[in-house]
Amino acid sequence: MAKIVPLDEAVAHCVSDGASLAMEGFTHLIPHAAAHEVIRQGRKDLTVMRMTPDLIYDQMIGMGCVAKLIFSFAGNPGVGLLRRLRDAVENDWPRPLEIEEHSHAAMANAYEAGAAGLPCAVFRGYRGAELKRVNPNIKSVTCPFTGEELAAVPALKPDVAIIHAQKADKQGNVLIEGIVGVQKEAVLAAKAAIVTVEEVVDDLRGLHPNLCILPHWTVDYVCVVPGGAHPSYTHGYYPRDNAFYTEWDAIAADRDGFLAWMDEHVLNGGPGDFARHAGKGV
Amino acid sequence: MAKIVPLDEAVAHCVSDGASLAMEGFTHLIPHAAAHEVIRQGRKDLTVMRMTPDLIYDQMIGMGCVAKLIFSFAGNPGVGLLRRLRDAVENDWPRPLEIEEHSHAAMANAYEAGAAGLPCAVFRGYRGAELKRVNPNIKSVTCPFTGEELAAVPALKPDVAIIHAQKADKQGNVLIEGIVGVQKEAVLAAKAAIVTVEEVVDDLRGLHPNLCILPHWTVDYVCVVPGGAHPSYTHGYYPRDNAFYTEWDAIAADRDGFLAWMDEHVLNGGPGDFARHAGKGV
Amino acid sequence: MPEFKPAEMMTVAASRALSNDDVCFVGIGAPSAACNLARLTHAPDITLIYESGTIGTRPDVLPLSIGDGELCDTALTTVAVPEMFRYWLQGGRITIGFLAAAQLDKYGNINTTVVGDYHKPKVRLPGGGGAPEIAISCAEIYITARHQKRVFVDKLDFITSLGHGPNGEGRAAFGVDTKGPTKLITDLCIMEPDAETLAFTVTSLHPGVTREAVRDETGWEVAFAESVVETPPPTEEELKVLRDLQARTKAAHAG
Amino acid sequence: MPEFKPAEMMTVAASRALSNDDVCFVGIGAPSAACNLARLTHAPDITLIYESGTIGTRPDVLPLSIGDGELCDTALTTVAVPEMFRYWLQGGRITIGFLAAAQLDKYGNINTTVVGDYHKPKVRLPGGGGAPEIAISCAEIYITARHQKRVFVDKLDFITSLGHGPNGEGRAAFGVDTKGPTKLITDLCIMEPDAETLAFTVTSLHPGVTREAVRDETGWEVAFAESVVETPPPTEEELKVLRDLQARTKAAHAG
Repeated sequence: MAKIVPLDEAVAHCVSDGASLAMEGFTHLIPHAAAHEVIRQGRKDLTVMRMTPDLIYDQMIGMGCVAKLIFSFAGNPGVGLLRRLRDAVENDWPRPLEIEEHSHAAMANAYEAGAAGLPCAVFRGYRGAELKRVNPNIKSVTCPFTGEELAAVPALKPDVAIIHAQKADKQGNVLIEGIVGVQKEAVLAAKAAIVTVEEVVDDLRGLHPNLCILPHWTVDYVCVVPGGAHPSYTHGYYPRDNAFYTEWDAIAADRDGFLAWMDEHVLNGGPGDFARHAGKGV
Repeated sequence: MAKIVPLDEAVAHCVSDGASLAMEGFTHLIPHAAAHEVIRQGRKDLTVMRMTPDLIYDQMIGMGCVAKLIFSFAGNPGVGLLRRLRDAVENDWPRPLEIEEHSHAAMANAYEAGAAGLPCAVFRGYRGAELKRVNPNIKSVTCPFTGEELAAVPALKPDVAIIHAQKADKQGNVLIEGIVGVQKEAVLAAKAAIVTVEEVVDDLRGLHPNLCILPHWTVDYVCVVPGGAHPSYTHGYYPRDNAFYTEWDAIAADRDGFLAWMDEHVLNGGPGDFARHAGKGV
Repeated sequence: MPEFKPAEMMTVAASRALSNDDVCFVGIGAPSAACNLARLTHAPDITLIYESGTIGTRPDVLPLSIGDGELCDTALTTVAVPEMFRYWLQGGRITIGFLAAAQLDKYGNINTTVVGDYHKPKVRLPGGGGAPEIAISCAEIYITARHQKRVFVDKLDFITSLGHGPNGEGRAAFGVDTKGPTKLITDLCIMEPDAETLAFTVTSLHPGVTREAVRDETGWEVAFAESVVETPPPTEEELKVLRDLQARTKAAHAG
Repeated sequence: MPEFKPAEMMTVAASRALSNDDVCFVGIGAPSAACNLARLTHAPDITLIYESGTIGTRPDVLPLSIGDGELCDTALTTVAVPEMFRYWLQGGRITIGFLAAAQLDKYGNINTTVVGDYHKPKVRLPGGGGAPEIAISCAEIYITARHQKRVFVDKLDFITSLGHGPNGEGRAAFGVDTKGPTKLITDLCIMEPDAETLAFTVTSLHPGVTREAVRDETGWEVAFAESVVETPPPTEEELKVLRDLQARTKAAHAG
């Protein structure tokens, strides 16, 4: 059922103002090209969820696309804080940002529950932690056998999931390998899914029987965007551009510098630029 | 931490009378050689759990090793009923058998919960099904967000898990591939684990990054038993002996025939026979 | 019209109820034959899933068990069993679940657990396996069974999996919003639940089968739809593909 | 005694606290350096796990992020993130969890969420990430932090993850039966919780560090154990291996 289309078409079909959106990829395979497309199309009032908002949501938040953020770790890993996210939370710039904050375990379990069609996730968590006090979406259930109190959070069920993967076949079956993160869960939890891939190949059959594959009937659109994860990386294709992650700290440090960078690289860029970006890092 | 030892030694160390035991393998990789060893060592009063008791537990039940069975489907797949299990349930022969019966979904979720260190599993199940009435270990919890009532069953946490796998490396890291079933969950849910393998190789590193591997520190004993899954099969090594599954129906049809077969092939057999059994099927 | 056996008509009729876009949770036996017949004839892109974890499988011979190597060898991918039940079945991704029955009632409730009392059974049957959750999680359910009075009973000894409720009270009463059994395909006829009563009603009789023949082998009072059609007989192609499949299977399982 | 920096002493001291049999849940920064230094010196078979899903990883250079390709390339296996948190962390399989801290109190409770009020923060910090469940699920916790008054505070602005309780009431009060923080390793000293009060108490001073230096950089009244020892300085080998690792890392991350 997956259609292989250009990225702008897939985003235009799936992502509308006010939608809830999960763009996942745990450090690896972050769908940056797709996020740029969402920004270029001027989407507004989005609810975005991601364990690690990272540069990808720092950019979307800084460009004013986001009304609400659901997350568990908002840093530039190994580098520092996310300056556009901070500016939104601390100063309401460019608009107020509602946040719903969880732990990684809660978010991972909540995506898992979404994929499993459950209304909530149950796990052992948050004990002695203060997030419970400030997040009404952290509740509890009691084990009917032991009496143990367990944490419960609502399942994450985004309108749209967007991920990046190594490859798809011509039917639109998608292969993910390496650090697989929560992408399978995000796609299965979502009402619609877009997958950007490095390439389309004839056939995925005959590979190892247990690879992480999303069958074509779980994906709506497949878009070929070589390099589409840059500055994140694609296992087997190009490495993480750690230098860019470090540079981002300065780019995002002030509003004008950020806007100038976004204007040049995003508003006046396109998915076709990513092959070059990623190539730089090889 | 895994020690590579002969099968009889591993079973003698881990399995004592009255222990709870999960010997898993969903059609594929069923640890028949290990079950024969448990029978030969004369273990009694075991609580055994398995989604599909299958021939492996039909044999253990018929030989009087089992006090209690936790299961979800007690058939000889595609052939018929399990005649020794029926004789135990219907006629208490060779001893009364307590049963705790679930659905596949419940058992799979219960192993998953055991592996995840939770006291219970929560899922959408058993609606309109009568097992709830006869199994006090089926309860419910209410989703604190939607009010939906979900089924709950206790986590499965066996004293010992025994599985069969393709290979281990010299440290005792174990590779499972093909139909992977619930073996990873059974091992992680158990207090101790024995893995019989087709072979020990130098190193599992350098294979695909996302293969199903049990690190050596999650396994207590690795035992090399080529053919050890026969009449079940090992993906990449030998096929399922479907003819034997069909023959079993006649072998197990009456008590004397069954006992004679067990005497010849199990009590007077050993793990070394399995390579030959499996070879027959190739 | 080629000659055919009633069991062949049943399998062919079941296969015709499937389409290219279906995602089927396949049980062993007649369901497996029907699903693979559909795949080898009019629905080449149908997705077949077996509860052993194999997704998008295309076996050349029918499996004897739910987890024969053939299923994994020809699958698009194979997942762990807990994932199968959580993400794929409970996740609501299956369009058609196929169930067989040792006993079924007119509301499509099924017993595969015991004959007699649960605690002192006359016959201990295999139990539910995947059925209790297949019955509630798939978008709809097809049941296939040989039409026999001891199978098509007025009252079940035990409800292993939900149909339209023991008294036809409907599935909503049990908190279930999937359609449940929409077709019962036997070797004599096809039945579908009546819109009002939810009881199985004959909508199509297989060639040469009389209403009396159906009544004789049914343990409840059989209802017939206003217009009962005749099931088109198996085509030459359907029979050839089915018989080839069964011959390959028999040879492969002989060992 | 070779010359070394305080940060090097901290990393070396932390690495020495690890053994070959440990299974460590490793955070980025000082924990990652310490764990890999241990692996490259006295604990070659230590199991390192990063929350991105990499199990038994042996990176040649330190990762900048928790999910650099190097971690997966050198891992025994890499699992999905939900599995990592369910089977490996919550499953109780980790012996040592390593946490860093933006703020910590004398009971080892940690804040990495906000400075100021949660809803109107002065500084919005990254948040907990894996820490709330690392803190409760690992058999024990080591904390590493540069010893500074603004980090070692008397009262946290927010409790991101549990130590021995905000009032030192102990972890059982929160339904937690793991040991919690057993070592706090800084660039000045090593602290361990007092058996009675559960408050961090200096048990070892790094070479050349005075009690006053520790007091000056600690926001609570510092306790000293009855016998405070001097941390053995880094050996030539430890320093060489650590500096080589950091040099390789710097070169790799320059891009």
